[in-house]
Amino acid sequence: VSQAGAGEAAKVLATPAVRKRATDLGIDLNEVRPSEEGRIRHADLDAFISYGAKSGHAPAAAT
Amino acid sequence: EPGAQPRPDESCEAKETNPLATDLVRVLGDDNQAHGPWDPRLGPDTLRAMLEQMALTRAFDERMYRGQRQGKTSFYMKCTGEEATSVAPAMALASDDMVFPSYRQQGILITRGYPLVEMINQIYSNRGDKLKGRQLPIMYSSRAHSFFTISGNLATQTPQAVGWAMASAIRGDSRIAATWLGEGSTAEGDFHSACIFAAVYNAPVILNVVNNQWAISSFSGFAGGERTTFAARAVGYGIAGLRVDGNDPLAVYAASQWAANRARANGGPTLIEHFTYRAEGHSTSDDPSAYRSAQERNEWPLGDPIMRLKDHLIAIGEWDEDRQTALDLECAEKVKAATKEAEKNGILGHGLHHPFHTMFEDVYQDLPWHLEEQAAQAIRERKIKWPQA
Amino acid sequence: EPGAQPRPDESCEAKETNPLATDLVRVLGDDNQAHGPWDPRLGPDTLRAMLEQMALTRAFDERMYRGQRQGKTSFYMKCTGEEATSVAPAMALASDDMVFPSYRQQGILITRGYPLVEMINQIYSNRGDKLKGRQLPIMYSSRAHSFFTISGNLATQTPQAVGWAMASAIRGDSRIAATWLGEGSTAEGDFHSACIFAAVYNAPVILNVVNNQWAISSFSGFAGGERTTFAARAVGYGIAGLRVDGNDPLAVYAASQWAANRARANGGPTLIEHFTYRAEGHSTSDDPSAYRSAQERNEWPLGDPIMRLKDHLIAIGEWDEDRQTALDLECAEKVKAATKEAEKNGILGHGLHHPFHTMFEDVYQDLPWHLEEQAAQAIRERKIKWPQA
Amino acid sequence: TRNLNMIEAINDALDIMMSRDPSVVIMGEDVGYFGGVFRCTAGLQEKYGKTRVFDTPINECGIIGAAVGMGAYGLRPVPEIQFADYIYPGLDQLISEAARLRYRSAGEFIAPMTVRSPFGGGIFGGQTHSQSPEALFTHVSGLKTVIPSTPHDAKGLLIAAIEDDDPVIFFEPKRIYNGPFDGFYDKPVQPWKKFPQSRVPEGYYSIPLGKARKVRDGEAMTILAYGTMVHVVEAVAKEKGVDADILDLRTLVPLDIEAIEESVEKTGRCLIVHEATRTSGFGAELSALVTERCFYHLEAPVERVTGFDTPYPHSLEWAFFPGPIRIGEAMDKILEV
Amino acid sequence: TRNLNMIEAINDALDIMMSRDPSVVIMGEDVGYFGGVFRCTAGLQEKYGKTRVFDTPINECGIIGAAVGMGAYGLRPVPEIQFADYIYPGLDQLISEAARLRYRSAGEFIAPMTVRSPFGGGIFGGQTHSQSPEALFTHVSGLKTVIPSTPHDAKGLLIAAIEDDDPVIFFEPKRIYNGPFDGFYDKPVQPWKKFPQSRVPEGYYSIPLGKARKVRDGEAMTILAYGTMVHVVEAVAKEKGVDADILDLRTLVPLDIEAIEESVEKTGRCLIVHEATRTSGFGAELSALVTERCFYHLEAPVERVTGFDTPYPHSLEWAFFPGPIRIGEAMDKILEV
Ligand SMILES: Cc1ncc(C[n+]2csc(CCOP(=O)(O)OP(=O)(O)O)c2C)c(N)n1
Ligand SMILES: Cc1ncc(C[n+]2csc(CCOP(=O)(O)OP(=O)(O)O)c2C)c(N)n1
Ligand SMILES: [Mg+2]
Ligand SMILES: [Mg+2]
Ligand SMILES: [Mg+2]
Repeated sequence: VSQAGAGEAAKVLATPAVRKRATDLGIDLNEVRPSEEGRIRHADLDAFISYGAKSGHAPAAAT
Repeated sequence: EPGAQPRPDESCEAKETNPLATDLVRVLGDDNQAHGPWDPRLGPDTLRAMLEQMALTRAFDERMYRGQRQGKTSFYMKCTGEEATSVAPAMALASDDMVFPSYRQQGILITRGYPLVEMINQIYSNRGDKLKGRQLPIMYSSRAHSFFTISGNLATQTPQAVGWAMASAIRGDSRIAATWLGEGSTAEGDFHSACIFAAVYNAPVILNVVNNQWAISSFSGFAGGERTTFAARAVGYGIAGLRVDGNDPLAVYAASQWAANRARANGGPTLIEHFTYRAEGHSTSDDPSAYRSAQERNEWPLGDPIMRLKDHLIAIGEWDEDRQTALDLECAEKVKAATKEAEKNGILGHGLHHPFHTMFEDVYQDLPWHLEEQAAQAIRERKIKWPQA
Repeated sequence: EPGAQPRPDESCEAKETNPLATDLVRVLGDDNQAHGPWDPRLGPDTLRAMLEQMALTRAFDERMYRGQRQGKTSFYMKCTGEEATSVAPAMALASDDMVFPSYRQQGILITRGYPLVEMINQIYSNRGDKLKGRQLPIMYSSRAHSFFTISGNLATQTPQAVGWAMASAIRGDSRIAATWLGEGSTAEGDFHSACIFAAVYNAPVILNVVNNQWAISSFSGFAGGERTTFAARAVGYGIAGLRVDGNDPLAVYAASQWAANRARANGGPTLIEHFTYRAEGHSTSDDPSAYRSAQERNEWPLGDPIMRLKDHLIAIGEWDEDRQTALDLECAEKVKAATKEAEKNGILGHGLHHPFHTMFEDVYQDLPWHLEEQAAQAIRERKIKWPQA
Repeated sequence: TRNLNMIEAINDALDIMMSRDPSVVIMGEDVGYFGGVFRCTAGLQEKYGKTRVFDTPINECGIIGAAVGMGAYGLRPVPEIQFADYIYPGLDQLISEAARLRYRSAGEFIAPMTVRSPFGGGIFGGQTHSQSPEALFTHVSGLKTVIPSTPHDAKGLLIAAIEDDDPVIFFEPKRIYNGPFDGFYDKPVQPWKKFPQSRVPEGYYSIPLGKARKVRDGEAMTILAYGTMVHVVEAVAKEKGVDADILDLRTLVPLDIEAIEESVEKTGRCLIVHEATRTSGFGAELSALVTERCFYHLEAPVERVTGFDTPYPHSLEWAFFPGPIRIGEAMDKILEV
Repeated sequence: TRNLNMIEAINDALDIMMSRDPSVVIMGEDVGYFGGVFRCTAGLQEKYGKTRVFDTPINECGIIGAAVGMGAYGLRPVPEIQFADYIYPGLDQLISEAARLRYRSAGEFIAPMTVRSPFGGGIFGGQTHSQSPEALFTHVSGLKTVIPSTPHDAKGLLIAAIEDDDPVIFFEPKRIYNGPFDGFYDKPVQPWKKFPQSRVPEGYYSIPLGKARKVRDGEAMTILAYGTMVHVVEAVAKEKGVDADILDLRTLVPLDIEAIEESVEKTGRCLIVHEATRTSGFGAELSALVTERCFYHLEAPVERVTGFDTPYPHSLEWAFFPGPIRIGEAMDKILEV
C-alpha cells in the first residue's frame, strides 16, 4: 500500500505514467513540488531528480 | 355482389362474423348506388364532407411529394388510393376515440381538422414543428386530436392501442381505441400480441388491417395472404372479423361504425381488413417499377375511392363534375396556402431551426447530469460552427 | 361421439380441416374400443409398446420427482396425464424426423430409446452429464435422437422448427420437423412467427399445442382459450388444424400420422391441439393447491391416457391386469436401476463434477483471449477453494 | 417500522401505491390470483380487484406494449416480467416505444410505467433464470434502471419508481429476496429480519432515484456495487479488514456521479463489482466514467470483478458467481500498488 | 481487382459464398426479387433461385428464429435485418437462442448464421433508421460483432463471417455504402472508386475476425474507431496535424486486444470514438480495458467521443453526430496534458 493518505487536502495528483515512473525511481510523490494546478508532471519529476525536493527550483515548462 | 353481404347485429357472437371474414363487404355498386344492409345511409352533407377530406388528403400528398422532390424535406409517404381507409373510419369514430395509426393514415388527421400547416411544419422539421425537428417527416403526433405518436417500428402501435382500450374499459370510459397497420405488418409478433390481448380482455378496440397488397416490394403473399384473408385471423382468436372493400368509402364507414358500436357497447374487439391497393411507391425512397409492372396500377382492382364516392354523389343528384373541379382546385389552393405559410418557418435544414438544448429535452422528464453536460457540449459546438446562429 | 369425426384426405385443402379445429378427434370410446375413421389400426405389439413407453415415462417422472425432493437435484417437471401427447407422436413420426420440444416431452426421448441413465445424468448435472452440468435439469439435447436442445424461453423452438423444416424442404430431404408447446405459450409472438413462416413457405412441420389447460397458475383462458380453440388458430393462417383428445393415445397417434404424411407429401404444415390436463404441479417449484382445487384433478376430464390404453388392450384381449402390474413393476425397476447407475456419477453438487475449463468451452467454437483469461481465473479460484479437487 | 423481507417490502410498496393512486395497475404472468411466482403481488388482486391486478397472456411484448398504451391513457402500470431472462421478447416495446415516447411526441405522450423483474443468479436457476441484463437497459436513453439491495430501499425506491413519469426498469435481486447474501453459499441463508436493513417504516416513503447509498465509509478504496453484490463486497471487505468506501448505486441511470467522484477522489482507488457478464457490462461504463473524471487521483488501475462471459451454468453457478475469492484478489491487486 | 463501393463489395462476397457453398442461403425483407432496399442482394435470387434467396414476412423474430432452425439443420443462413433499428423484435432469438445454442447443447447444435444489417446515421433517417446498437450485442456472450469500414474489408470480413461457425452480427455502416465520409456533411459524397480501399480483389478472400486494421501509424495518441468513424477520425487527425495511431477495430467481439495494448503502450494516450449513444456504449468497454491493461502507460485520461444519449433526431442529426469539432476538442484535451 502506498503512502496515499498523507492528509486530505494534500492528495497527490498525477497521471498513472508519472506515478509509475516515480515508483520505479523510488521517489515519493509527496516530496515533489508540482509546478501548476497541483498536478505533478514528468517535468516536475525531472526537476526533482536534478535539484531535489527542497530546492524550490521551478521546473521546466510542461509540454 | 355489392349489398349481398349480411350485416349481423353489432352484439352478435364473434363467430357469426366468420363468413364475413372471407367475404368482402361492399356497398357501392357498378351503378354507383348504395346497396344492402351495410349501406350506412349517410346524408348528402356527410357524403360531401367525406369526399372533401379524401380529395384534400390526395391534394396534400401530391404537393408534399413534390416538396420532397424539390429538396424541401428528406422523405414523404403517400396514401394514394387508400384515402377511404382512413377518412371514412375517422368520420365513423367519435372525435375523441383514440387512434393508433401507422404512417399511411394522414387522412385521419386531416379529417379531424388538424391544421395542414402543422403537418407541413412537421414534414419540414422547421421552426414551427411541434415535434421539434426530432421525428422523420409524416411521423405526426397530436394528443389534442387523439392521434397517437407514429412509430417507425411496424405494428408496435397495435398492442398499445389494445392497452389504451383496456385502460379506457378499466376506467369505465366510453372512448374506444382504433389502430391501423399494413397487411405486411400483420406478420409482426406485435400484431399477434394485440390480437391475444384484445381477445383475452375483450378490449374495446378496432384493429384495422390495410391490405394494400404490397409491403415495399413484397406482395401480400409474404404475409400469408395467399392462404386466406387477413380478416380470417380474427377467426383464430375468436374475435369479430370483417373484410371490406377498402376502396368503397361507404362500406368502410359502415364496417367502422359497426365495430365502434360493438366496442362501445362492450361487445369487444373487431378486426377489419380493408382490401385496397397501394397505387404509388412505398415512399419517396422507393421506385416500384423495379418490382411490379406499371400496368398493375391501371388494373387497380377496386376503382379509385374518390371517383367512386364522387360518382355516387352525382348518381344521387347531390354533386356534379363542376363542383368536383371546384373542389379539387380549392383543395390544391388550401394546400398551397398552407405550404406557403409553413415555409415561413423554414424547410429542412441542418437542425438550426431549433436551439440545441431541445435535442436533450424530453428524453426524460428532467435532464439528468449527463444530458446537461452533453447539451453544453452540443451548444458549444453550435457556437463554434455557426457563431451567428 | 368417439369415432364421429370425419378424416379428410391427407392431401386435402387446409380449409377442409376447419371443422376439425373446433371439434375433438377421438378414437377410444367408453366401451374401450377404437372407433371411426381416425382409428390408426395399430397391431397389438405396437399398442403394447406404446403402453410401455407411457408407463415408463410415468415411472420415470415419479422417481425423479422424489429425487428432487431428496435433494439430488434442483428442479424437475412431470408430464403426468400428458404422456400420450409425446409418446404417441414419437411413434407416429420417423425416428429421424427432427423434434423441437418444450420441457414436458420427456416421453419422446424415452420412446426414441435415449438411455434413462443419460437423462438422469443430465438431471443430476453430474460427471456423466453430456451437457456438462450447464443446463437446468430436464433441458435435454440429443442430436443423435433428432431431439433439439430444450430452451427455457417459451415458444422460441417453434420458428426454429419451421426453419429446420424449410431447410429440409430446400434440400429435398424427406425428413420433417415437429414442435411442441403449451397452450399458454401459444400467446408468445414466436408462435405467431412460426405459424406465419409455416404458412408462407408451406413448411413440412407439425405444430403441436399441448393444451393441458394450465400455464403455471393461469387457466387457458389467459391464452385466449375461452373464445375459441387453439386449433382454430390454424384457420386464421390458412393451414390445416386438428383438435384431438390428448388423453386418447390412438387419436393422438392418428392425428400425428395424418399430419406427418401430409407434410412429407409436401402438403404443408398442420397445427394440432392436444386437449389434455396437467394432473400435477407445474414443476417442483410449484404448489398448485394455491390456485386450483384438489378436486379438479379427480374430475380429470378425459381419463388417464395410460389407463385408457390399458383398458383398450384388455378389451381387445391383448393384455390383462397381471401383465399391467408386471409392467409397472418392470418400469419402476428399470428407472431404479438407471438411477443407481447415474448416481455413480454423482448428484447435483457445486460444480466440481466438471473441470472449470468446460464452463468456457462452447461459448464459441474456440476460446477467444478474454475467455481464456477468465478460465484461468476460474481455475485458480477452484484451486484456492478446493486444493485437492 | 416492521421487519420485512424484500418480497414483503415490495408487496408493501405496491399495496401503498395501489391505495394512494387509483391509476396504478399491476399486470403480468401469474401475478393476479396466484400473487406472483415469488409472491410479490400476493393478496393484491383480492384487495384491489381484477381490473387493477390481473394475469396476462404469456407474451412479454404484449405486456409492455399494452402498458405503453395504458400509460398513454393516463394509467401508471406496473408490469411484472416473471424473470429478467424473459424480458427480451418485450425489448422492442421498451427500447423503441416506452423509452422514446416522450421524445418523439415532444412530451405529449409518456410511458410512466415501472417494469418489475427478478434478476440475478445463485438459486440454481440455470441459464434462463439467472441473468443480469441491466447493462442493456442502461444503453437505452429514456429508460431509468433501478436496483435495490435491501427491503428498506426496495420499498422506497419502488415507490419512487412508480411515481416517476419516465419508464423505469426495476430489477429485484432474487437471491436476496429472503435474506442478504454474503457470498458464502455453503452457509445457510439468514433471514432479513435479523438485519437492520429489514426495518421498514410503515406507510408511504420514497427514496429519490439517482442517489447512491453509502454503505460504509472508508479510506482504502472505493467499491461500486448494486443489488446482491453490495452484501458480498461488504462481507469480503470486512473479512479482509479492508477499509473500503462502499457505495450501493441503487440507480444505474441516472447515476449518482457526484457520490462516485467524491469517493474516488478521496480513496484514489476503485473496485467495481457486478454479477452480470463482463464485456460491455455496466462496470465498463463505471470504469470509463471514473477514468474520465477522476483520472489524476487514480493510484491504481480501476478494476472490475464480474461474472464471466458465459451463460450462467446450472451446476457451475458458484464458479461463475463473482464471489469472495475473485473480489478478494482484486482488492489485493488494487492495494498492492 | 476492381473498384467497388461497399454495396457492390457485399454483393460480391454474398455471390462468392453462394457459389462456393450450397448451404448458404439469404433471407430477409425485400432481399429476394427486389434485391434489398439498399441493393446488397441485387441479382442473387435470379442467379441462385428462390429456394436460396428469398423474401420473408415482416417478422424479425421469425427471420432469426427460422435461421436458427436452418443452422441446426446444416445450412448457413445469412439473414438481413432491413435496418439495425428493427432488430429488436428478433433479439430474444439472437440472445437466448442463436448465441446459446452451442453452449446449451454442449456443441451438438450450432447457429452458423451471419445477420447482416445496415446501421448508423447521417442519412436523415430519423430516430428509427439511424441507430447504432452494436454495444448490446457485445454484451451477449456467444455472439460475434463485426463492422467493416471499407469495401475491401466488407468483402473479406463478410466472407469470414459466413464461414464462421458462430453467429455473427455484421453491421454495415450505411452512411459509407457509396463513399467514405470525412464528417464534413456539407461537402458532396465522394464515390468509393476514388479511394484505394475500394480496390477489391476478384474472387474469394477472407479477413480473419478479431484482427484490427492499422489505419495510420503515429506516436501522439491511439485512436480506436470502427465503421464510419474510422474515416472521420482519420480526416480530423489529418486536418489538425495530429500524429495519431489509428486502429480500425473491424471486430468488436472478439476484440484485437493485442493491437490495442501495443498502440496505447506506445502512445500513452487513447481516444475512443463511436457514433452510438455514450452511456454503456462499446466505448465504455474499450475505455475500461485500456485502463485495466495499460494503466501505467497512460499520460492522459482515456477519452470517449460519441453520439449523445438521446434518440437520433431527424433534423438535428448533425448536432448529434460526433463530428470534427467534438473529436477535435477531445484530441486537444488529450494532448494538452
Ligand atoms: C419492425 C420493422 N421492420 C421493418 C421495417 C421496414 N419497413 C418499413 S415499411 C415496410 C413495409 C410495410 O408494409 P405494410 O405493412 O403492408 O404497409 P404499407 O407500407 O403497405 O402501408 C417495411 C418492411 C420497419 N419499419 N419496422
Ligand atoms: C418467454 C418466457 N416467459 C415466461 C416464462 C416462465 N414460464 C415458464 S413455464 C410457464 C407456463 C407455460 O405454460 P404452458 O405453455 O401452458 O406449458 P405447460 O407448463 O402447461 O406445459 C411460464 C410462464 C418462460 N419460461 N419464458
Ligand atoms: Mg401493405
Ligand atoms: Mg399448459
Ligand atoms: Mg457465420
